Amino acid sequence: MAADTSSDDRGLRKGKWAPYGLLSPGILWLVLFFLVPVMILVRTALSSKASRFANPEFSWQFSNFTSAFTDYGPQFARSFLFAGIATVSAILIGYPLAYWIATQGGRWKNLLIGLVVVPFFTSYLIRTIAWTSLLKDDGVILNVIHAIPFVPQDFRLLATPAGVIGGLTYNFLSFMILPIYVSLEKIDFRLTEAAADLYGTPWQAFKKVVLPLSMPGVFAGSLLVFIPAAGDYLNNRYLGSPKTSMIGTVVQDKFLVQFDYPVAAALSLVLMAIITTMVLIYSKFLGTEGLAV
Amino acid sequence: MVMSEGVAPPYLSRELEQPGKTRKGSTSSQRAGSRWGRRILTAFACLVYLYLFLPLINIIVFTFNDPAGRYNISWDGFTINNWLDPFKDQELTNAFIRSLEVAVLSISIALIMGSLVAIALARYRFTGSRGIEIFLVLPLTTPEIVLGASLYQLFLGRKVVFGFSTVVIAHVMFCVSFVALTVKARVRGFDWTLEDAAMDLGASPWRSFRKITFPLILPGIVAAALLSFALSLDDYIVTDFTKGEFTTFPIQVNNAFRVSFPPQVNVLATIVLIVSVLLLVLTSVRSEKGVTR
Amino acid sequence: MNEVLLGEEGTPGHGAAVAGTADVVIRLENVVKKFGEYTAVESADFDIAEGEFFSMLGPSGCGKTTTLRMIAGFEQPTAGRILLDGVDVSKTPPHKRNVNTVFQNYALFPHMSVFDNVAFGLRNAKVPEADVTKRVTDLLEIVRLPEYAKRRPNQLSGGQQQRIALARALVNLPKALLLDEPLGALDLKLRQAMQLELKRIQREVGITFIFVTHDQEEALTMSDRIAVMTQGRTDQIGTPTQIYHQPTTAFVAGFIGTANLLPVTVRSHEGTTVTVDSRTGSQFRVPSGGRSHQPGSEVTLMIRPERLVPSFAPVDGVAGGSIPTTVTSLVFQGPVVRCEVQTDVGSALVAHLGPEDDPGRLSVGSRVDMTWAYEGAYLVPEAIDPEAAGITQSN
Amino acid sequence: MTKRRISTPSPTSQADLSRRKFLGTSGLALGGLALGPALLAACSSDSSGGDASSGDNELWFDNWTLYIDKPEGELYGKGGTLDSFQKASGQKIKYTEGINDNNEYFAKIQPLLSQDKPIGPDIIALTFWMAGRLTTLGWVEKLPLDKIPNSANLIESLTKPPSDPTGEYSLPWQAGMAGIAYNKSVTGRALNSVDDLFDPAFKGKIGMLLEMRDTIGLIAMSLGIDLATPTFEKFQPAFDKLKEGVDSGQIRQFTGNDYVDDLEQGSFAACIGWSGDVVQLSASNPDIGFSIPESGGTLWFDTMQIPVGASNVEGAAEWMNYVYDPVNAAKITAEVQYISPVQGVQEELRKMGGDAAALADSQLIFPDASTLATLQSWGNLDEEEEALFDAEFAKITGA
Repeated sequence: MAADTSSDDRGLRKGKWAPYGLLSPGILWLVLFFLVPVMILVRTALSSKASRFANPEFSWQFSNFTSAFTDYGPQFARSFLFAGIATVSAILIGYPLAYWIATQGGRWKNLLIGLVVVPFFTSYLIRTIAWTSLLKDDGVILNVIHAIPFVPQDFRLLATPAGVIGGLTYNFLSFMILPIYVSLEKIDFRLTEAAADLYGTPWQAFKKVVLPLSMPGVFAGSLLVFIPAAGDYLNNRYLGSPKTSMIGTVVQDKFLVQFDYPVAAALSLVLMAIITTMVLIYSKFLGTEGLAV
Repeated sequence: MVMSEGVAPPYLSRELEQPGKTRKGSTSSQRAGSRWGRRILTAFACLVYLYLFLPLINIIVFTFNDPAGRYNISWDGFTINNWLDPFKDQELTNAFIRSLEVAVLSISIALIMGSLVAIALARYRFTGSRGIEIFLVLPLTTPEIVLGASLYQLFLGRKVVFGFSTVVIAHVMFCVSFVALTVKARVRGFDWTLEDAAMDLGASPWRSFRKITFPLILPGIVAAALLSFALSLDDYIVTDFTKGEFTTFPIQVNNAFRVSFPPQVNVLATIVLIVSVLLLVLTSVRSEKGVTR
Repeated sequence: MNEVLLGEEGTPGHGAAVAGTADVVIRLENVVKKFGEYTAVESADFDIAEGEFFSMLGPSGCGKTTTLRMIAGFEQPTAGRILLDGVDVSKTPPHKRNVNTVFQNYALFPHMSVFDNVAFGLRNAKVPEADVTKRVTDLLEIVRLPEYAKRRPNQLSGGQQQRIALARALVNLPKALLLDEPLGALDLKLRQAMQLELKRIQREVGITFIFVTHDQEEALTMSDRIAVMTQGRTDQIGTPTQIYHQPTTAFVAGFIGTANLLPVTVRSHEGTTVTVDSRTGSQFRVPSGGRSHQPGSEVTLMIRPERLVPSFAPVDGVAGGSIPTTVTSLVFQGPVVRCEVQTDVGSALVAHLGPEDDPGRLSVGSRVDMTWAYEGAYLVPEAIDPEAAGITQSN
Repeated sequence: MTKRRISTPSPTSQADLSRRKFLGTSGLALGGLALGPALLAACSSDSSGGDASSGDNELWFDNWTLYIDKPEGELYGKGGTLDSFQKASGQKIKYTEGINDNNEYFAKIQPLLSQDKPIGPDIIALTFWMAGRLTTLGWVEKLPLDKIPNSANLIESLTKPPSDPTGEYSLPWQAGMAGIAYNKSVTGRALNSVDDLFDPAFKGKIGMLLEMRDTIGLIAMSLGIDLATPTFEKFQPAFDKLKEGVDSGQIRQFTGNDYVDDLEQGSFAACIGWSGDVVQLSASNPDIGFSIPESGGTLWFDTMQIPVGASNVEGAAEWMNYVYDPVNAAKITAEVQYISPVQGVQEELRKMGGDAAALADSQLIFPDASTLATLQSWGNLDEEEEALFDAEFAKITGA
């Protein structure tokens, strides 16, 4: 069989050295500037510092990890909670839009999905600052909300968890819409017609056919939203308050203000470990393909 | 996040896989279920677009603001002066140019290295390819703060001065994975026998790459380039850790926000926005033409 | 079935064939291809003549595609030589060989129009654009798709794409055209139409076709000569008639059509007649097929199903032999009734009975002697495992 | 003007040079593999390239933004202090605005100074407590006081502060006060006590500064804690009170200078703020008020220091001497509107007339004896204690 494989599989080559040659620049770069740094981070996380401004000494200091959990449990919890809520919100907002584009977009599909990407081309930071302007206590949106009866006068969005989650949802929404759209695009919608015969209502057909088939997109989108959201600290800086701070804020502060490198490294690694575990579970079941949007 | 033509990476591959089958799409109106269901869905989609564009509208509106204080956040009166002198804020303009330089250089490097990795993965079967694929995903799924922090630790205390070079290294690092996976997704369905066919018809390997392979994987590379350009231009967190005294546009905006937020920030952001929307419209019109049969 | 007979008898090996009557275009000299430990092609050794329609037939994995790819230049032989017009091209890259390929999936360039696809090879060869236009237009005429020049390949049907692929290869006037299962992707009706179309085009352009297929019927329909391959070996090369009626191995006998194979021992060989002993102790007289058979050697008796008739029906010509059997199944298939019987030693045989054979007199379980004419039997000069005796058919 | 500022390397800053050089040498040589090391090589040569730029006897001063007089917005413009200094001394000066946060700046220079490498600038202007830290770590040069005779003009209390008891390692640049800033249209009244910030009526409308010494300092003073000899144990009540304010939702946000906007917008009813900002803000919005709380405000000052390895100590001394001349100092004060460390500036401002003369009567620029009596400066925190303070403060602010 092997003899004929060269013509099967769309001409896939059996390379001896060529693939490694093609890979080496990129992979080497990643090894040097991703893998090695992470190793150094591991080393730092297991180090202790004699004094505040001394260089970390490697000493199997596992206590950095325990203190990462004991001291910053709330921030971890908040990071994952906020990122989780943002992810679910993004699904609820993004799925219908992706579905609408995929089914009703017609010849404008490319343009419509492109528009989803447009906000992405304005600086993330500037968009977030724009939200502070939109959401401020005496701003347009709040005035409208306050006009609604029974809304307490001190109701506000800035410096609240809602503000932070809203910012996270907004900033990473495109990452949700695109993979869902990609997976919906792959679906042959004649299936739903067939399914409509079998299940009767369109809703049933959607639930039994389209939704399951688009789940890979939803999963990929969830990772793409959840991961950056969990590590974010800018949304909290602009839209949050001390009570909404997330783990990213702590890591940034520990590194760049407090110089507590070992604990900061431990915190980063815990965050990375949790997320990597999620990704590996994901890729075990669904492969790495969906993550390349 | 793939722009314009064939947002879905599998698009290309599907067209290649199923010659002769025309793209489905004509009966789209029948798919979304009942007429009311469709109307509600369309209304919801419009709301989502509004949500996506609200901050952008805010940004654009505030390019015409004449702020009383140092912060261009409340409406104080109409002026077009900001547009007459978009580069008034010298530091901001310099930071903007530096951001462009970083982005252009990083994605040039990342595009080459990433595309080679993608071609190696899509074209050859070799031992370790599965491992390489997972390795490629890791930088994308590692929270930015961890990437930044680990690079910070790598460079810290070595013969390296934080600045342009370190920022480029960091940007290349996260773009390489991104390019590799995006291009790979587009190249995955590529029929490598096309190259055989070209050579069989007398084209040298280089000519067959130039005439056949390259034009066919170009949309994937362009999509990857546009998106990694956006990623690089927009990056705050990783840059924050690797910048030293160097400032990029987002960093400058963030720093500026502590003391002032000049309208020129909005003007520059709007310029980027306009350029990207134009690009989007152009490419989608072009692909629309290409797609018509 | 094809009428062109190029040799008296097909035997594997050199000169099987073309035997100097026509110019040799491609010569394979003991070509071997190994992928690591795996031997894809054991030894390919044959000539292909100018203007010939030559098929390589065999099950998947038999090495036929690898052989084709070596001729095209996509693979290099591990040992042996490939000569194109007498020049060793074993190490020449594909773009420098004057042979062209029609790929299994056509491999049309999706981003180019039909015209540009067909013109691709000419432009590579830096043919002046005016000539390009003329030759491409001519070729599109030949494949009967002149009005499709401006379309993109994915706007064409499978059969149309196939013809464009053909045109794209032929326009370069190659020394030989290599076709790698080109009809595999088409449905049955279209495939049959395309078979005739291919033959027509080949006659029209007069270029050597080397055709790879696993479909014996396709090979028989179109080829001047066929090389039957299995497990990297070339079992037999010959005209369709030779391959069908005078297979040199049990594999060929079974792969081409359906055959009843019985292990026999040569008793004596006199003149053109060989007397053999069957396992059941009966003796049969069989034509020697031009070979000499040593008494005592183990060989295989082959009888095609259409040659087996029940003893109550008239036998054409001299009787060759008869075996007592029990009917195990009768299936009406239109022109013939497929009748399966079992010999007393348990070998299953099949007979295709026409109306003249009066199949109505048979029923499942009835005893009948199956007989055949003297010239209806053939000796395959190869022993088979008694276990494998009986019906063999490729698909 | 403002105190905490933007980092804005000028086109000729170190990072910039290295970028040009990098672009020049490796161009767009996108050889892939060769590039990583090439980039790194470019980086490492940065360190030597950096000081080479100030090697031609140029004086490099790295300061906060908007912290010097800039005629017509041009940093080196005619009549500005930088311009007149260059003319008077013949010493070329390079002025950058690279400091926007003490801690961040420290994070930036720490890797180099800890390895005895020059950081580039000859003068840096960090806040007194950070200056004290650099002094303790031995990362700054002794000042050639004999070449700065004008230092005799300095207000005595600022010459030998607890952060630099011998006065040999730092000299003051500008000083200011932290107190309570409020928006009368929201509060409805003038505030003059720290306890007002904890008034439940303003729940969710109170801002605090990310600058730990100002925020904790004000609260500590309101609790009767003395700032001169700080220990973590002593300050625990202040942290507790702040934490309570955060937990109850009383305190909305910790900010840098951007409190200015929140205050004006009414997002903050009141907050801890800096004198200079509020002077400006109240000029355009009469609702904005500033008060030094009854329990006292903090007095802070930024200093000039010469980092170890600086290549132009002579020029640095010359510059310091120049700006400690009351005539020159007054020009800077007229622009930045903070408290000048130089005696005689008040008189010089009066001589200048116009707007500048009006500043001479501002209590926020020239606080009288009774105001000064209520101000306190932080004593030195040793390394361990400071780490405790920072960590606790970070926890409360959510980091």
